Amino acid sequence: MTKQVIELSEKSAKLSPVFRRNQAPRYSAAALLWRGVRNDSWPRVWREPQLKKSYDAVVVGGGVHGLATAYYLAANHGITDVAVLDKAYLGSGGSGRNTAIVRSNYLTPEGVAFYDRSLDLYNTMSADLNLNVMFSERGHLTLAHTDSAVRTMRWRAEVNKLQGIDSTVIGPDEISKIAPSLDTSPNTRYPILAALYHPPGGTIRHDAVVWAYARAADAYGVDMHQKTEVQDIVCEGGDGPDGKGPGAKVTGVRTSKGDVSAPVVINCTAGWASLIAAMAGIQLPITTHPLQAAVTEPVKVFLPTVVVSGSLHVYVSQTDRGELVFGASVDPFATYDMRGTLDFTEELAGHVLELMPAVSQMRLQRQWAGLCDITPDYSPVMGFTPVEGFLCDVGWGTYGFKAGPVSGEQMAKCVADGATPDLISPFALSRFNDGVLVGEKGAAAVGH
Amino acid sequence: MAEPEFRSSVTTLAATPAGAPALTDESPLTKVSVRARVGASPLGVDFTRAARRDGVLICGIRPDEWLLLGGEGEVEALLAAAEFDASVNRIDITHSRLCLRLTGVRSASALEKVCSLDFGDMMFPDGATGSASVAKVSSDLVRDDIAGEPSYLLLADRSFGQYLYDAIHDATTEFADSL
Amino acid sequence: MLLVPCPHCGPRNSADMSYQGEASSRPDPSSATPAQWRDYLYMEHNPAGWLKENWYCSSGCRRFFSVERHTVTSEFREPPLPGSKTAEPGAGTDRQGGGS
Amino acid sequence: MIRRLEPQSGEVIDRETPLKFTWNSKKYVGYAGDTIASALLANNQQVFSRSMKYHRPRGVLTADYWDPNTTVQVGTEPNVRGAHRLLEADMKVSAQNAWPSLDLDVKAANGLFGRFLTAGFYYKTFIKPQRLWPLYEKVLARFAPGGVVDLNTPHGYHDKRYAHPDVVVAGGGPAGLAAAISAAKAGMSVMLVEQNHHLGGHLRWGTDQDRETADDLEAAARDAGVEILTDSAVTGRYDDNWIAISQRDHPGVVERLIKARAKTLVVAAGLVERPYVFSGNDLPGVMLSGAVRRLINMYAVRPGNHAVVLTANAEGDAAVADLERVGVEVARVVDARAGETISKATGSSKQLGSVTLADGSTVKADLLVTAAGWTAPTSLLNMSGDRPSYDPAAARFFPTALPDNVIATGGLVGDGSLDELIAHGISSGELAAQRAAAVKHRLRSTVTRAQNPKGPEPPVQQDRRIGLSRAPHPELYRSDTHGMVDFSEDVSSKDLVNAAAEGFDSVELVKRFTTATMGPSQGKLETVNTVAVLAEARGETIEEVGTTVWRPPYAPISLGALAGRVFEPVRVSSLHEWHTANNMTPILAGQWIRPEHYGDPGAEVANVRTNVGIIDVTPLGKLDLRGPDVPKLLNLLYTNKWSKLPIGRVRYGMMCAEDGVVLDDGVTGRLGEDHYLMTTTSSGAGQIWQWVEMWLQTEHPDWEVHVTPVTTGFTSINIAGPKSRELLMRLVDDVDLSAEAFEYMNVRTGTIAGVPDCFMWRIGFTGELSFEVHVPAGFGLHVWEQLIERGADLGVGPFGLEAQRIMRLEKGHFIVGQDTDGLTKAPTTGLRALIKLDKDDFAGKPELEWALGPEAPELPVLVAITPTDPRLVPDEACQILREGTTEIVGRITSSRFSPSLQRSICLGQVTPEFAAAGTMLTVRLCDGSDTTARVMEHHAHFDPEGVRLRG
Repeated sequence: MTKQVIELSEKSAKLSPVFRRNQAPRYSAAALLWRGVRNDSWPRVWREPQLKKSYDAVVVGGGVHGLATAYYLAANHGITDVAVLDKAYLGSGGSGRNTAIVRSNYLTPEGVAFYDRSLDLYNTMSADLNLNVMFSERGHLTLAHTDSAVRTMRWRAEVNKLQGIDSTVIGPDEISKIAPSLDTSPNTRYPILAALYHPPGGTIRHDAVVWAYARAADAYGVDMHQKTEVQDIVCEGGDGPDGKGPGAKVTGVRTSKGDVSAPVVINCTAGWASLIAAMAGIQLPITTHPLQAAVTEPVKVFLPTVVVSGSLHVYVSQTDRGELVFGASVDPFATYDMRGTLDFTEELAGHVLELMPAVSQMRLQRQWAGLCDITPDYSPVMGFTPVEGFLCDVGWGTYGFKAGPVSGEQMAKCVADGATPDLISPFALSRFNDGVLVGEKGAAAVGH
Repeated sequence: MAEPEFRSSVTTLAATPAGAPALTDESPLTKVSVRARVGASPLGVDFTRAARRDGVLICGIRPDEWLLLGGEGEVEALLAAAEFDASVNRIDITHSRLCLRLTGVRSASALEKVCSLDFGDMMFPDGATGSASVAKVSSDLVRDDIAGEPSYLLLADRSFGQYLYDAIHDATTEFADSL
Repeated sequence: MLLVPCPHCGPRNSADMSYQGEASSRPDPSSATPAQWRDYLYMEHNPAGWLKENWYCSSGCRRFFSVERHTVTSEFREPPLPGSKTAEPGAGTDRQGGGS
Repeated sequence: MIRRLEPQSGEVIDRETPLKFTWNSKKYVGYAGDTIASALLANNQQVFSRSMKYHRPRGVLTADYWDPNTTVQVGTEPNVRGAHRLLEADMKVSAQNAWPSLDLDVKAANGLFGRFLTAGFYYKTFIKPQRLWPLYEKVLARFAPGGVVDLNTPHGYHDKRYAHPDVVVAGGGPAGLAAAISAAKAGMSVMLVEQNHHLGGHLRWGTDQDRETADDLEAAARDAGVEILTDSAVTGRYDDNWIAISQRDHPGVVERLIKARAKTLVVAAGLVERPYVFSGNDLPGVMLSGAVRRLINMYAVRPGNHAVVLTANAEGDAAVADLERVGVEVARVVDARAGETISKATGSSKQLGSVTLADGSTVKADLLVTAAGWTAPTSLLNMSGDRPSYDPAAARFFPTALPDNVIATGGLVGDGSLDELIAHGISSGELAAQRAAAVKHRLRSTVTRAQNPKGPEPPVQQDRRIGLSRAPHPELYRSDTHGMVDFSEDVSSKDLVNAAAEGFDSVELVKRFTTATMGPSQGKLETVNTVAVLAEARGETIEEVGTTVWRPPYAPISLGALAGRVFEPVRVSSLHEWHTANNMTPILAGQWIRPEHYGDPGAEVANVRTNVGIIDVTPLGKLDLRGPDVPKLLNLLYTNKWSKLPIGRVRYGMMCAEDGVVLDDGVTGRLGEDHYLMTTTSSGAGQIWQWVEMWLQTEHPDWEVHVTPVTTGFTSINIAGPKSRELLMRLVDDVDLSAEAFEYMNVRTGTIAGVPDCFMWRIGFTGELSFEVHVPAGFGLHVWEQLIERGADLGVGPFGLEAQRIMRLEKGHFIVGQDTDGLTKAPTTGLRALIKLDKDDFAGKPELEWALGPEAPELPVLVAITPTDPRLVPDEACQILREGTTEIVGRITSSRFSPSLQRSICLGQVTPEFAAAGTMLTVRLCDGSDTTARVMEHHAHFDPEGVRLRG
C-alpha cells in the first residue's frame, strides 16, 4: 500500500511544479535589506489550509519529528499529499521546550551512526532549508567526576573514534582552557577528573528548526493543521475492540476538525505517544515523565561550550543572548502534568554551583517542563507496528530533538520503501518482545 | 593490650554559641532494634510514639520496628523482663546508629532548616517520633523534652556522624544571642 | 512538591518517597511464556488519567504501598493500600533518564 | 543634587545619613533609604542603560522592581534592579549594556538600522555562506545584554528553611495586610511577604492619610503576630501549596529560600502599571504615573520640569496633583477618559523634547507621564491552575477559578475604595483562616504522630465574601503610532504586527518569534500589550487571542538562594582519622571517602603477597537477616541454592534483576539457626536493601524475615597475606583459627583484641589467605591499631582500594558495574554453574532460562586477557576489533599492570566467537594504534588453582 502511494506520487516527484508554485520568497540579507528599504513585510511563512477529507499520509504531531517526516516524504520521495496535525501550535511540545543541544557522541555504533547523520543534516540545514537555524558548533563537554564515569567517557570516545566522530577524553587542564568558569580544582565534592570532549556538538535555535521544516514542507504542498487534535485512529480487521490492535489496518483518523481517511498514519508525538498508540490498539514500553529546564537572566557571554555532568544530573549552555540554559534528568515519577517543581530548581542550582561557584549571584528567570517518553533501554521506538499503516517514531526520552532530522528522513524512507531502513532497524518495537534491547542504556545513564 | 574504648563517629565537637540550641553527641547510648510483625505492639508503644520505661526510651520508629535507647545495662534489663513471641527479633544497633540530641527553645526552628517535617507542637508533640531526610541523610527523630524544654534525639547511620553534626550545628548558629 | 498519602505516615512530600512505577502482577515464573514475561518487564499502560502505582516510603516508614493517582491532575484516590505488588524490576531505580 | 526636592512628608530617605557611591567610576552621594535609581536621578543622571538590540538610551520608567531600564551592575553582582535595590555606602554601580560607555555607545548605530533588524531577522540572514555564521555568531554574542559574571565571585552564604505556616499572604498592600491581620486574629500562623522594602503598597506613595492607614495596618499586623518579610517575594506556588519565598531581609545571609507548605495562600499581589505603546515611549523622560508618585513622595526626587500627563484613571490624576504640588509645570493633561490621547514623543537621543497629541499639536516637555491602566500580575494564580479571563470594561484580566487553598484579594480581583479593599482583605483572611483550619484538622487526623484533633473535620468554607466592584477603564494599549512593547527585549508593536502577518499569529508563536515577554521582566509589563497588539493585528478580541502561561518564578531568584547551604553528605568509616594521619590518598566512592592508597599501591600489593596487609572495607554492604524464612528469601534473590547452608558457612551468590541482568553479588553467611549476614557490593548496599524489602513486602508478606542494614555497625577489615593467620591469632583467643578448624568459606564469632561479638570470615578478594573481620564500629579503630601494632614484626601495612583492585584483577574476580554493564546477563560472567534453573523461582529466572535456551542470541563472554606486550596496559574501555576492520567484538573492562606477575593483565567482554582460550585479539588503543592480546584459560591470572587462599 505504501508502495502504491509512492507510485501515485511519483508523477509529482522531484521536478514537479509543487515546490515552485508554493515557494516562499527566499531569505537572505539582501532580501531583508530590500524589504527594509521598501518597508515591505514578509508573506506568510506557511499556509493555513482547510483540512481535506483524505491524505496519502497523516503525521500526528507538529514538532521537529513530525515536520521533518513530512518534509522528507515530500522532498525525498515526492509524497506531498501529507497532513501534519497538531493539537496546539507547531513546535508546542518537546521541540519548543528542549535545551537545543545536539551531539553524536553516543555509546553504541548504531547510536553513533544514527545521531551522526542527524548532526550532518543539522550542519547544512540553514542552507538546505533557507532559514538560519543558528547552529552553533561550540563543542560539548561531558564531565566525569568518578573513575567509573571516566571509564564510560573513554568507552564512548573509543566507539566514537571508530565511527570517525571527533570525540576525545581530556583532563582538567584542558577542560579549564575550554571553559575557564568550571572549578577544576581537585578538592571539590565532585572533582572534575576528565571530560569527554566532542567539538562537533553544540546548540541550535530549536524554534527555528521547527519553522524551517514547516516552511519547507509547506512549499512542497504539505498541509499543516494547527489546533487540530487527533481524537481517534480508525482501524479495521484487528483483534481488539473496534477492529484495532495487532493485525488491524489503519484507514484514517478522527480529529477535532473532522474525519480524515489515510492509509498511513505516523505517530510522531512525544508525551502523548502511548495515548496515540492506544488509539490504534498498540501498547508501548513507555512511561511519560516531565523533563524540566530553566533559564537565567542574561549576562555577558562567558561560557563558550556546552557542559554536561551526568553524576550531577545537569547540563548547561549559554545562549548568544547571554542566558544560561539548564536542564537535568527527568522527574522521578510519571505524570502528564507540566507545571514544574521547586525541587528541580534547587537541585539544579546546587549542582551548577558545584561546577561553577562564580554564578551564585545570577538569577533564574523562568522554568518550564516538557514531556518525555522514556523506554527501558533509552532508545526510541521507530518504524512499523503490528497495525498495518500505523507507524511510530516515539519513545524519544530526553534526546528527541537531536534526532529530529534523521528520524524524519528515515521515517519518510520507511514509509516510502515499505521497509525498515538499516539505520533505524535496531529501534523496532519488536525488540522488546524479542528480548534484544539496545545498548545505549549504559551511556544514557550518564549521557545528556 | 589497651582496653577497647567506644569511639563516636562525631570526632570534632563545636562550641554552642550562647542562646543557640545545644547540640550534643549521645552516640554511646545502647540502642536495640526490636522487630515484630507490622501492626503488632510488643512493647505497648505505637508507631510514631515514644515512651520512657525503666530509664529506657522506647520509640516506635516504623510500623514494625521499635528502637530502645538507654544507658548501659538498662536496655538489656528491660528486654530480659519482656516476653516476646517467636516472631520478634532484637538486634543491637548501638554501633550502627549515630545519636545526637538538640535541646533549646529554638531547636524546632533549627531543625526546620535541615528537615521538611512540621516540628510545631501540634504536629510533633513531646513523645512523638518521625523519620525523614535531615540535611539529605535519612534519619529518625524523637521528641524527648527535658524539663519542659524542647529536645530532639536524632538517629542516623553512623558513617554520617561528623557531616550531620556539622550541618545541624551550622543550622543552630542563627539562633545565637549575638546575631 | 506533591504530597503523597502514605498509609502509615499520612501525607508526605514526594521527595521522601521512591517511585516504583505502574502496578502490575508478576507472572508465575514457572509457566510464563517469554512474551508474557516481557510484557511484565517492559510494557506500560501509561494512561492520562487514573493510574494504579506503587511507592516506597523510603525516608519515612520504609513500607511499600499502592495508590491511585490521576496523572494529569495529580490527585490521589484514597485510601492507599499497603504492601502491594510492584511492577518494575530493579525496583524502578534505574529509570533516571538522561537529559539532553 | 539639583533634582532633590525639599523634604516630603512621606519620604523614606534619611537625610542625616548621606551615602557615597560611584556610578561608572564617578563619585556621587545619595541618602540611606534611596534606591540606586532615586539616588542617581537626584544627581541628575537620566540615562541608566542602553537597550538590548538598538542600544537606545533608557531612563527610569516604573521606578520599582519591574523597571526594565534601570538594571545595573553592583560590584560583582550583575542585573541588579536599580530602582529597587537600596543604596549602600561605597557601592560600586555601573551601567551594563553600553560599550565603550553609556554616553558614547557605538552600538547605538544599530538603531539606525532598526528597520532591518526586525524581529526574527537572524533567521533570514547569515544563511550563506554558511561557514561565516560562526563569525557572525561571535559578533552577535558581544551584543548579549546583562551584566558581567566575575569568575572570582565568592559563593556567598545562602540559606534555606522549611516552614509550615497556616496562611501565607503574598503582597503587603492594604488588602494583603488586612488579610494577614484577620487570619492571625483567627488564630492562624501567618507569613506576610512583601517585595518592597516598605509595607502598605500604593498607600506608601499616597496621601498623608494613606500613609497613616498603612502604618496602622502594619502595626496591627505586628501586634497580631504576623511574620513579616520585606524585600522578599513569593516566587512560586507549586503542587499542594508548596510555596517558594525568596527572602532578602534576613541578617547574615545574602538571600534565603523559604519552602513553606501553606495551608492556604492569599494572593494580594496588587496591580502592575502598564506602559502605553506609542512612538518614542522609551525615551528618557517618559514615565508611568506610579514612577512619578514614588519618586516625588518616597524619594523626594523631581522627575522633570515640564510635564505632559496622559491619564486614564485616578492614579494619573494624583500624579498631576503631586507634580503641581512640588512645582513641576504641568503643560498639558490629556484625559483618556474624555477620548483624548497622545500620538508620539520625540526628543534628542537622551531626553524627551516634545509630545505630539492625537490632534497633531505639539507640546514641549521633558517629562511625559502615562497612566494607561493596569496589568494584573496573575502569576501565582496561573501556577495554581487558574486561567484568568479578560474584562474589556475594566481593561484587565481577572481570576476565574481557583483551588480552595488559594484565595485572591485586592487589585487582582477588583477595585473600590480603600475601605472596600481592606474589608475584602479582612474577609479573605477570615476565609483563608477557616479553610486552613480544615486542612489542619485533616492533617492532625492523618499524620500519625500529630496530636489528634477534637471534633469532626470542619467543612470547607464556601466563599461568601462580598466581591470588589470593577472600575470602568478605557482600553488603552497603543496610540496611532508604533512604539516599544517589550522594553527589555527591544520588541516594538511593529515587530509584533509583522510577525503576525508572516504567520506567527498565535500568542505563543509570536512570543517565540519576536522574543517578546522572554526578558527579565517576564511579561509583567509587556504581556497584555503584546496580546492587545496581536489582537488588533488579527482583528480579534484580547480574550480570543488569550495570554501566554506565566511560569515560575514570579520574580527572579538567585542560584545561590536556590542552592542554599550545600548539603552533600559524605560518609567515612571509623578508621578515617587514622587513614588521614597516615598518608591516605583519598578517593570518593559514592558518598564514601576511602583510601585509594597510602603512597605506593604497588608496594602495598607486594606486601600483601609476601607478608600481610590490612584494608578498610567498611562500606561493604551488610544486611542482618533474621527469621525462619531467610533461606526462602536467599533462594529467591540469588541465582544459586541456599536451602542447605550449614551454620558457620558462607557462600557466594549472584543476584539478577527480573530481566536477567546482573544486579549485585557477594557472600552470605549463616551465623545461627535463623540468623544470616548478607554482604553486598559497597555501591549496591542501599539499592539491595530496598530490593530485599520490596520482595518481602510485596511478593511474600507472609515470610518471616527481618532485614536490618548494619553496614556501618561494623568496621570491616580484610587481613590478607600469607602471615594473616599468624597476625590474627595474636589478637584472638576464643576462636581456633587453624586451617583445619577454620576452613575457607567459613564464619566464626569471637573476640578480637578484647572486643567481643566480632565476625570473622575466611574469604577475600585478593587471592591470598585472608580473614575478613567485622568489628562493632565503636571499637573499630582499636582493633585496627592493634593489628598495626601487634603485626609490626610481620611487616603488616595498610593497603588501599587500588592495591585491592590490582589483586582482584590478578585473581580474575569481576566487579559488578565495571566488568558487567546495564545489559550484562548472568551467563556472561562465566558463573553458569551458579544459575540453578531447577529452582521454582528466583529473580530473573524466566529471562535467564530463555537466554540459555536455543532461541536466544549468544551472549558476550567475560574473559581474562593478556596483552602480547607485557609492558603495555590498554586503558579500560579500549575496544576489541575484528582484525583488519573497525567492527567491535568486545572491550577491555578492567586492566592493570600486575606487580605480582610483572605483566599487564585484563578482563574483557568479547563475543563468543572470540572467547576461546588462546584466541588472539586486536585491541585498539586510545592513541589509535592496535596491539594484540591473548584470551586466557582462566579468569585468574594469578594462582588459578587457589592454593594460596585455601592455605
